[in-house]
Amino acid sequence: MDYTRQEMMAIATGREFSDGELAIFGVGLSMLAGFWAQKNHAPNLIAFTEGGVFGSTPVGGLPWGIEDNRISANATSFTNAIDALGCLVASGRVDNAVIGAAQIDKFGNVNTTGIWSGETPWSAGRYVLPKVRLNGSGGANEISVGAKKYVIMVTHEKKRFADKVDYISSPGYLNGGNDREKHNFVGGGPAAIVTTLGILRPDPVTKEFILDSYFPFSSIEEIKENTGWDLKISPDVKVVPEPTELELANLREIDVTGSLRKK
Amino acid sequence: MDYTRQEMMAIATGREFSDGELAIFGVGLSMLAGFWAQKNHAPNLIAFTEGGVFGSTPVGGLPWGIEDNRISANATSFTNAIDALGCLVASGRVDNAVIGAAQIDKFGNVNTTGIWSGETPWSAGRYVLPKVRLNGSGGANEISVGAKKYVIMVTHEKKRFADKVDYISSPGYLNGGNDREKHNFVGGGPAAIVTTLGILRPDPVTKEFILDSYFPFSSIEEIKENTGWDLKISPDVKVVPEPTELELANLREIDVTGSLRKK
Amino acid sequence: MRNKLISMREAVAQYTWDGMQYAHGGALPVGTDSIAFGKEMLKQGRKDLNVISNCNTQQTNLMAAAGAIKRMEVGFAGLEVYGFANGLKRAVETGKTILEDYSNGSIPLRLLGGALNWPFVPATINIGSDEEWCCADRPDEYPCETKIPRIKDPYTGKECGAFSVLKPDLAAIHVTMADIYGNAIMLGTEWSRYELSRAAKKVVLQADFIVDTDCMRQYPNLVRIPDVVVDAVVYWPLGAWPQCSTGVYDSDEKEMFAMNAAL
Amino acid sequence: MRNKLISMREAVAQYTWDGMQYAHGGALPVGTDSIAFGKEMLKQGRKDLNVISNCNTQQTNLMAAAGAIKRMEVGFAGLEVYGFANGLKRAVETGKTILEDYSNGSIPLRLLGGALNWPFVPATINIGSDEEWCCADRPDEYPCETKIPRIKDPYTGKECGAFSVLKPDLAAIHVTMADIYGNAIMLGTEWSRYELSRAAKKVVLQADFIVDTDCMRQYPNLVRIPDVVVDAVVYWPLGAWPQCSTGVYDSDEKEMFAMNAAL
Repeated sequence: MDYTRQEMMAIATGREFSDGELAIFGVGLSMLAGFWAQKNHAPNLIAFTEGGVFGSTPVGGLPWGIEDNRISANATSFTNAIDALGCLVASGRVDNAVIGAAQIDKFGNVNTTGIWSGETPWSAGRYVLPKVRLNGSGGANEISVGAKKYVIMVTHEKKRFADKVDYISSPGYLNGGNDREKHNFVGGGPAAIVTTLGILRPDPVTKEFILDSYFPFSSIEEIKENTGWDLKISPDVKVVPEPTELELANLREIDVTGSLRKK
Repeated sequence: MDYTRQEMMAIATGREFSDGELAIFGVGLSMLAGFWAQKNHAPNLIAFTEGGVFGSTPVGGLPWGIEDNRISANATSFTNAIDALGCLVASGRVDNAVIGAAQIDKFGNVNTTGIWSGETPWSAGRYVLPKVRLNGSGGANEISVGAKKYVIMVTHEKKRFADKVDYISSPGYLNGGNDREKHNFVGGGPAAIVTTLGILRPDPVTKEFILDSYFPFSSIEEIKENTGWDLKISPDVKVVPEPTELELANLREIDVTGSLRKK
Repeated sequence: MRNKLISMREAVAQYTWDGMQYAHGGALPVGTDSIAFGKEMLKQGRKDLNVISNCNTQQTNLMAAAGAIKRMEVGFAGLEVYGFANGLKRAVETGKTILEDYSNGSIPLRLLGGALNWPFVPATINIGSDEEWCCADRPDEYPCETKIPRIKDPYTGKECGAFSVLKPDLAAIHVTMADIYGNAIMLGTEWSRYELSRAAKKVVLQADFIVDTDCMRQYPNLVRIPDVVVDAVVYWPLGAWPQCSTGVYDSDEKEMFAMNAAL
Repeated sequence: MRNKLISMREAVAQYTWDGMQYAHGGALPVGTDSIAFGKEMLKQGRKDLNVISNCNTQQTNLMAAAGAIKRMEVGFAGLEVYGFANGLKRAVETGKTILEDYSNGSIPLRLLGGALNWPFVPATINIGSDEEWCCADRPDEYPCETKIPRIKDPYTGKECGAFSVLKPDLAAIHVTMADIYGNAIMLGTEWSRYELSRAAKKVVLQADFIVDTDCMRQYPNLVRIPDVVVDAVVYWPLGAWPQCSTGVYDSDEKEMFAMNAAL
């Protein structure tokens, strides 16, 4: 079948969502995955944006931002950031969500703030400027702290899958095990890392992410090569089922501008 | 001139308000006093209610509540309790206000919660039920804590002017002097007690309320007799100017139902 | 999205039980409140209720008179210009109902704290007065250290209070109009209904009008209660009677007095 | 009530100064923001700005590129699907702008805390990650104990954080429509503009449309910014360009990319 790696990633992410869940999506790939799930297998998946835009589906193409007219035109309710990110997300009400990552470590800690290239901002005992400044947390910190579970979407490259992230923008399992408990986070932590090559899931005890399954076009070797730590492989590692014709047709109806079909 | 004690009290209260002030009024007498000030001498007095009703003037008679259609019909904005009582009142933004009292002491502490008839709820070392349960604080606690200054309106009777109130619902100067500072209140405390007989104001240092002036139909003796503590008299105590014809005419236009004219 | 429109009888049977923590909304004592819902609760014999009430209304006045309220937390216990709430007043004076006093500004902040799943809410109000020192739940302790405990502001070292947060089992909220999914518009002051709709574990709306979802899409900014926080919708025209529903009907003066006189 | 309509030039001359704490509003990076106001600030040569930005937008991207921002507190620093904000990114990487990271949910809560004049805001988010431990203002301290200090919840004994509150010198807020007194309607997500309008010491509105106050009286529930919190109103059609003003114009894709490419 003819599909792109981006399409496989979006579908694999969307499969993580179940009917009836309350979910929050960001813009771009994450929103496509979410609206695909709603169309494909979860008609009662309820989604809103961190701006407090409720009841809408995108019209006229993928929104450039989660507040623009493409996502606002047919909303049933507009509220605000404290409502969406505070009362619904940080409070622990949201069932599922998607966040992105520029860098990620084996405990699912996410960096979207800056790249210090091996150094950390403070490691030298003195602050150093970031080599590359990124976008910061946005609403991902609230999701990582509050959502019952969430998916991290990230391009599978060695530089992104770091032994230790330069900066923790959104906490995963921190140092692993029960380390989240120290901070009384209400949310359950990341349930999956969906990459361009496969799916990682946390060990139930250590919370270290291990390879759960890989995409038909990938392999265990390719994934290990592109991971910056010694990735463990699940004893029952499997191949992710490739998109069905219906899944793909549904995705392409959502992705009207074909943004995921660029190879 | 023919005017009632209630009218004198309303006018004396209204005279405490200046043009350009941001003010909050309750229902009833307090609202009449406020809207009278706006009509009479303070056209830019800006008033809102604790429900967050902005920009309105009563239509069809005195409102039964600060949220009913008589005060809501011509509003420019409706918000909420946190906005009105939190962001505007407790925050310290409001210049002036009026609250009522069932019982008051010489430091301007107000009881609107209950009457224990000399006992306090806890004085016997055991809780006792109130003889008379009253309405509680409402929004007066926020005003007493946050408003830059405020006026307390109260019927001048000995049982109401107590040496010590049974319950402090809205703190005045507590035990006097700088006692408010212990609680970091942002507001300045009560500026005047306007009664059915005259006006009391706090000593600038001790914060004990003393007789500042009395109404033309009253006297120092009558006021002292009706006060439950040994009321001090200001060295320059004076008679409150009686309502002018214009003041009275303006008040009667506001008090369309004549509620203040019942003797 | 599920059709949530059910009958009043069903809503009360399904969402209420004896001894529950019940909150009603509730725009001030004379305003829009879920009076019809409360009457049905009494018809179905609910008792031992633990009521969260920003303000008393005729609903809680009736419930208290009927002996159904064991305990109630309140900001204001009266009926504004309609006077004292006779039913509630007598229940408190005879010890049948324990009344825990806060103020009109602190109850909504405690609901906001519940909505945000905060551990506590900073208190700059209610402290320094008997709302802090006198605790109906622990009446023999005075001053009570546990009702609004003191905490230190880490920035200045100064003290403030810490309110406990509110997460009622159920909020029955009166709204002007709702659709069958639970999107709702409140005309007039929201008072604390917005916060309440996010703080409560379950939410039932009682609406004067049921409208099509397309109406909600016309003014999404008016839809301050989105369907995602609502469990059930009941159609009950004039449901706030004898109180007012802002923009629709005013309070019924004759019935307000007659009802209170009978309680 | 005073006519507050003034020219853009006058507004910037009167309400801004070098080194001030300036906040812009600001519905997410692509949405409605007071871009025109920011451009006029640059025209008048404002510099050394301390900016409070829930999210970066093209306004702060331009200001940073022009070297006018000394320090900025932010929840998100990008331009959503339009990518990284080049001007801001380079200013941070070269050390010209100090960027203090929070998240999209914590900035509005800190504004709410400022609006309520709280000493601090309880933090259940941003803790346990480098938003807590890494402080741009004190970069050599790690972990930083003073950016989000820990406090103990008096109810459970567990720890949470304490955010500092925000009270910017000025908020320049884009609204869809305003009257000459400052009553304003925002269509689309409010994001944190409601909280910002109460937290800032001075508020200037930039409106796409000026309407009569009678329009405000038609839907007072839409008027979430009442005149009492507003100091000046500027009429500037298309003032959010090249970003969108929800319900009026969408973001200008070509200009968004071109502008960012030029910065």
